[in-house]
Amino acid sequence: MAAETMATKNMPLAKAINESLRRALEADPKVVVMGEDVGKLGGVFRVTDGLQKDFGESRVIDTPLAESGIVGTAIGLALRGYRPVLEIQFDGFVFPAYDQIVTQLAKMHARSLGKVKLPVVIRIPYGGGIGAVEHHSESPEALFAHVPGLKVVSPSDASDAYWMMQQAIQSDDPVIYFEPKRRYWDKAEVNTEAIPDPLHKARVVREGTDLTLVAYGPMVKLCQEAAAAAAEEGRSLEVLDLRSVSPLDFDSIQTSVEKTRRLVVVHEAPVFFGSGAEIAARITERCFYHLEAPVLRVGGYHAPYPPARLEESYLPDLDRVLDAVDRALAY
Amino acid sequence: MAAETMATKNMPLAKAINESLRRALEADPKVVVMGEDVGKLGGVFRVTDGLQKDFGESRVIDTPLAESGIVGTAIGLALRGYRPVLEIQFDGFVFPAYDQIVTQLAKMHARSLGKVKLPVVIRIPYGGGIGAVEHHSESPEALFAHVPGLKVVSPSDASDAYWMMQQAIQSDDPVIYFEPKRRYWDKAEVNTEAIPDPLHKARVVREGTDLTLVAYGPMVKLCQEAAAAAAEEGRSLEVLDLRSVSPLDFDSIQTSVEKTRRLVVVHEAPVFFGSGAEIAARITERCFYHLEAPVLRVGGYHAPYPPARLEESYLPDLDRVLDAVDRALAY
Amino acid sequence: MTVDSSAARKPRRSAAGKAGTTGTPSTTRTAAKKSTEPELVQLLTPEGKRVRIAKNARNAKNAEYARYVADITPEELRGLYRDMVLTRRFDAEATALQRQGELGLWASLLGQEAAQIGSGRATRPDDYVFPTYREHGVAWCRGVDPTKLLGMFRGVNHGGWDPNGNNFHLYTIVIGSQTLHATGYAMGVAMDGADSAVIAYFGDGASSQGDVAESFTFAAVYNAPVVFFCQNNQWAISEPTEKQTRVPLYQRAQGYGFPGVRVDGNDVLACLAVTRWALERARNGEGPTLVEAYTYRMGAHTTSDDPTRYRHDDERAAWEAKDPILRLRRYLEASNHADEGFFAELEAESEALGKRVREVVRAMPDPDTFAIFENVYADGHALVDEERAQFAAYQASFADAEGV
Amino acid sequence: MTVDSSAARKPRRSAAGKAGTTGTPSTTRTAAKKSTEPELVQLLTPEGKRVRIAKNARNAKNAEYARYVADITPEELRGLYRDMVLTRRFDAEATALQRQGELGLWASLLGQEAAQIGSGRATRPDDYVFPTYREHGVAWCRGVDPTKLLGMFRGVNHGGWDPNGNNFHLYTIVIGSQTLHATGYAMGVAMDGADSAVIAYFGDGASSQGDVAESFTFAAVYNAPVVFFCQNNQWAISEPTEKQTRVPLYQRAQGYGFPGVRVDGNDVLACLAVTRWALERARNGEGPTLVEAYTYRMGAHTTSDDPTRYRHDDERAAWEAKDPILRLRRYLEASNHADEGFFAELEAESEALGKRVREVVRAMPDPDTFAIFENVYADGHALVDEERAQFAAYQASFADAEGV
Ligand SMILES: Cc1ncc(C[n+]2csc(CCOP(=O)(O)OP(=O)(O)O)c2C)c(N)n1
Ligand SMILES: Cc1ncc(C[n+]2csc(CCOP(=O)(O)OP(=O)(O)O)c2C)c(N)n1
Ligand SMILES: [Mg+2]
Ligand SMILES: [Mg+2]
Repeated sequence: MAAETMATKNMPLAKAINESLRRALEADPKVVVMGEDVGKLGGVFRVTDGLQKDFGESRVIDTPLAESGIVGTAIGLALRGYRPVLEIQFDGFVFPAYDQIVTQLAKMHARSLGKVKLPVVIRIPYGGGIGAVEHHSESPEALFAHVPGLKVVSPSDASDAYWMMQQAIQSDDPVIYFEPKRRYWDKAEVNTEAIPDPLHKARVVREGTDLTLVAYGPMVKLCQEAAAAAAEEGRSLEVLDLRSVSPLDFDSIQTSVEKTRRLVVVHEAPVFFGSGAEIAARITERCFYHLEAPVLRVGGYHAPYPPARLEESYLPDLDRVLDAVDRALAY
Repeated sequence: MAAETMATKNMPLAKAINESLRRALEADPKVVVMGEDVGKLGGVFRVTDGLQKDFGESRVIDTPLAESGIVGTAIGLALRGYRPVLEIQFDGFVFPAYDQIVTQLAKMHARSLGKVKLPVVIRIPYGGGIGAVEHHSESPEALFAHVPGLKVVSPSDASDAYWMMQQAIQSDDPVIYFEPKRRYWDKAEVNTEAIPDPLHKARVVREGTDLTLVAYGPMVKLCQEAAAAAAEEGRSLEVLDLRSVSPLDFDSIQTSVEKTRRLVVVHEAPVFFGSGAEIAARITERCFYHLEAPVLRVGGYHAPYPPARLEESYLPDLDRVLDAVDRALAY
Repeated sequence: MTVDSSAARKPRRSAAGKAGTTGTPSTTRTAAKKSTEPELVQLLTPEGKRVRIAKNARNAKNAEYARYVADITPEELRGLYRDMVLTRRFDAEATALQRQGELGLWASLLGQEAAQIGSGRATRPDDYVFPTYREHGVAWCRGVDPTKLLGMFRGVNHGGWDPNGNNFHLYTIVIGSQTLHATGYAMGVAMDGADSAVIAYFGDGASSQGDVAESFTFAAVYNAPVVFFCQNNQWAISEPTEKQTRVPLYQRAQGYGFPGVRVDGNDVLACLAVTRWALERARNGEGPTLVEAYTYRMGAHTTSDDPTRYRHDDERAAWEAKDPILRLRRYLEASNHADEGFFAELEAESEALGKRVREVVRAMPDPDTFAIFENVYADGHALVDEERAQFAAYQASFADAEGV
Repeated sequence: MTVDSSAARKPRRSAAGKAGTTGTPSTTRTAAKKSTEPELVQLLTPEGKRVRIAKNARNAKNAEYARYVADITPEELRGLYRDMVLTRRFDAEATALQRQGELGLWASLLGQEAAQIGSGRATRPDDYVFPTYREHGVAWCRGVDPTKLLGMFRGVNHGGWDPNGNNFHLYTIVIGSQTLHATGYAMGVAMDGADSAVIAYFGDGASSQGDVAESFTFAAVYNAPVVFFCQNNQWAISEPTEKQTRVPLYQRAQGYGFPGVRVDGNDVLACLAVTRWALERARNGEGPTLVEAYTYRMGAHTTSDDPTRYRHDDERAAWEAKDPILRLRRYLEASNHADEGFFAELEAESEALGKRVREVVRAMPDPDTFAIFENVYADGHALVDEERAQFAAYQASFADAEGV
């Protein structure tokens, strides 16, 4: 473990976002935080804990219970020069706001021929694995990545969570920031004086030679575990943390696949029309002569996210990832 | 041309849907048609022309201007035993209803462990090519196909339009029925006594040996034209009309690709995270050793649908399809 | 500043925040009523006294509704009491089961028993109910086995009862959605020429959702036989009702063209009366009504919530004085409508219910994993079939491996 | 039947469809007002006479607003007249250009000139306007070059002016969305401590959208300085206003806690006065106001529409008698506020405007095809860059081919 410098702190992912929001609120009076229960309560996951106390009710705003209203008024605030950071309480509750996101937020910069900019960040805790009730465990990122005008990112650890939030807020584009809720409590070193990677660049989190595993958000840790397990069987897996779903860093994936010649994509969202499809299609096109096996995908089934007692069977796990690895290596 | 029997009529695609709705309204008192301007006006494309006159205001219902309300109340009507057929006026206006579609309509059958069924059809005129203003030319089918619980279909000609509407209404599942608005005026023979193909089965509309073109809705005609043009250059293209986007008939695509060994997918929607991605990913997996070239995709760019004067450049056209064919054949 | 107050808006000319200082009210202008002490329909005081129905100004409103419970019998009153006690007991048991790890979550109705039992008992079997996720008392009135409510909180299903079994729809988690389903269902009832009515429950927080507004519009335009029953329990998780509206919620209806009424949500008699009235309106073809039951969520939002972060204990204490069960007990006792035997018997029944709930929940099996693939579609879907088969093969591969 | 009438609901006990027959109204119950002849603010009669501001019952309301235009000068009146005439002329020119194939579509404001000019002229330069797609008259008041409005209807862009150039946002096609943008913008104005105001335009049809309701809620809760200006032109394409509401739309505001007022939308003076009042309220920190301008869409919904399918000519004829331009002209003439020279000069100006519009539109170039890839993102996006490059190569391949 690196020694903690003044700028380096060990903290959970949720706290890293909190610190990042705090820094943004301090640095720029135009940054405002909005959402349901983000104020006194500090959010149901406490990601905004203490912010209203320190920055006041006009900077950290408890909104009416209306997601379309949250995004719609944030667009207006952005037009006025503000930089709103919105919280959608859970993945399954972003849909009332979908119209404002898709028809307004995503398109207004283009509609205005570049005259207006909408630097709006939408934070969405997403994914399963926490034993929650319906609508609290979904992974809707593909539904945003397909929409031109939006950027979609998802950090996998506290350090990225901190820095990617800084970058998302600084971006002049709307950014959908998916937070891997089951990793909220995972700790990592955060260096608040580091020079971060570009927001949309993938990162090799483990080097390997036999096969590439790509993932983002909550599945990165799983892929690292899978790579560790495979290593015990003498297989060298490379793990790529995509970090960004739109744009996708195809160059980095290509570089890796040209080396390993095999690719498995892992995400929680249903496989059908999911991120894995786009990655498989494009990487197959880019690396047609390099691939020894088809790109395989591990993800959710084409079924509504199941009740909690079934989520272990629904979600990709170590066995399912390793099974896909085996199948890819068998080609 | 087949001689017109009593059951066979030549009619435009829009009229075929109108006739199909009429038949359904006649056959089943539980069928109701709902939407903005579907009554006296008969819809902005006249697809419901004359229906309110003949079936009354309680069967063909002009609704308030609120898409979430339309879908939400239709769910309630379906729970009461009705079979609502909804019209969304244009593709770009389905998003206010997206929450009701994704979180309620798609999931309620599963949520109730099969106890309730929601036979709701949502008609959406979609796609470009008619020189319209913003939000009137989009192709959002991928945003529905990714959602478990929904079925997504799109006819390409009048006969399919007629029969697929019959089948969609008879289905006990919610069906998103995408109507290729720029083909509304294209005529074809409709045999109202035929035995139709299954709703979710693709159809070979032109046989060929060198490469397979797959499309649905408005792009089928374009692919047929491309195949005809290619034939003049001595290339034999097979054209598959998918008809259904969820489920996708991978078996039929596979059968074709095992023969032709090359595949190009064409749709109007943006390529990124579009149908082509899913088709490319799965067909590459299924036909890994058969494919001589990567699956290529022709579709919209990752940009909001442009103003009308630019749509020709945005949309797949003969040249772009043939260019992709050339590239695939060059492998 | 706009968000909390307008005092910071310096350049403003007149006193900020004071509504109505520009110009004067008029007939065409609809001025906002100030929300002070809520003016509500009450038939039973917190002390358990029947409100006099003399037609003086203050009580005139009560008289109109009082006739809907004028002939209520002691037995019926004991029935309401029993409903509330058993509901509360069930609720407490569920909370305990969550603490013990038997449930993943629980949304307690503590404090809202009168609103739920009063309204629920006003419904007829052929009426249809669309609840939120907290209507355990209404479910009780509809005859839904309470243990069925626990499946979704245990995580074994998303709703474990047949909605058509008791005309009680599944709990809906996406706030406000069900008000549109209720409205559509009510449109269908009217199209069928039936004289059933529909009742949609929602919360004070939900009142802000566009779907709820759209349901008001559809219900009004189609004159649908639906009662919108808003339990204003003062809180939407951590947000007080002032974050949703600046006037009493029942007034919302007026702008949509149907009546709204505020009732003491801790007074089971008043809730019964007002809901009967609203349902009768629906049956009579008079269309929708909004009922705001003014009540209080005495517990946490759910077992995941920590209300001490956002509200003071004394608030709860004040509401405890208005406890809906205590209130009716006082009345029953004072009027000699119930004797000690009744209370003792109920206590025993209550214990038995608790025991049964515990036993059923602890025995509740996990669903078969293949349930993931069931009921996704009514008519099937090729991909689901394919994935089910793959899953089976994958599962089998472990069995094989273990079998070796 | 529910959808058209409730007469078919046989089992109902009492007379169907009659509101309020169950029970009697009371103080807590908010009864629906019946929509009969609209009661509206009017300062200029259809015959062009100033309404007497005597404080009798019928006219009391007018008096309150009259003071907002009490000191209006003949020059200002001529200015309003000129605005309306030029706007109508521009609109007619655009309709003609659509017929000639120069535009793909046009949404005419014919008949709504007074509502737009009256309200538009009430705004200050620092105010911000969020229009729908029909606010050509408001755009005119804001100083937006009218030819800029035509780009989106010609299909060369989705909005061709800089919203911040004149504080006039782009036209919004998704019905109702802009009311939330306006509300958010107004929240920002208040947060800045500025005394500007915001005005959001929307139609009678739009009033049904959940977004509009949510904007009312946000505006009320945050006391945002925004005026909701609803042009009730009686139609949402083919649907009459009764398909959206059963009470007058201005009453909607009351349930959200702010005032609503109905104004004669064909009376430019009344629109000016009422909007000034509402904007003043906003500036004074008194929060939102709903103004319903009761007017009529005299033309088709758009050039694609055929109103003969759903409405009678005599309806239009009746509204022609209330023509906003004629009305002011009569007043100007009767009061000698304008002479023939003025009208003649205006006619010439009108002609010149028409000519300029024609010329500009005909010369309006198609955008460069690469514009597809521009402004998708402010900070760029790798995929857009890649696709742009591929597109360029693809385009170049034709040039090469042709070059050979
Ligand atoms: C669309 C949506 N947004 C957010 C949530 C998260 N959420 C669950 S309950 C709740 C508060 C609801 O308050 P209220 O309507 O007053 O009902 P109560 O819980 O008080 O009974 C919120 C914000 C949700 N379930 N659905
Ligand atoms: C969300 C949405 N649904 C449907 C439409 C199609 N549409 C365009 S204008 C219109 C009617 C609008 O009526 P109203 O709000 O009264 O405005 P008006 O056109 O009368 O000015 C409809 C249904 C749309 N643009 N947006
Ligand atoms: Mg509440
Ligand atoms: Mg209108």
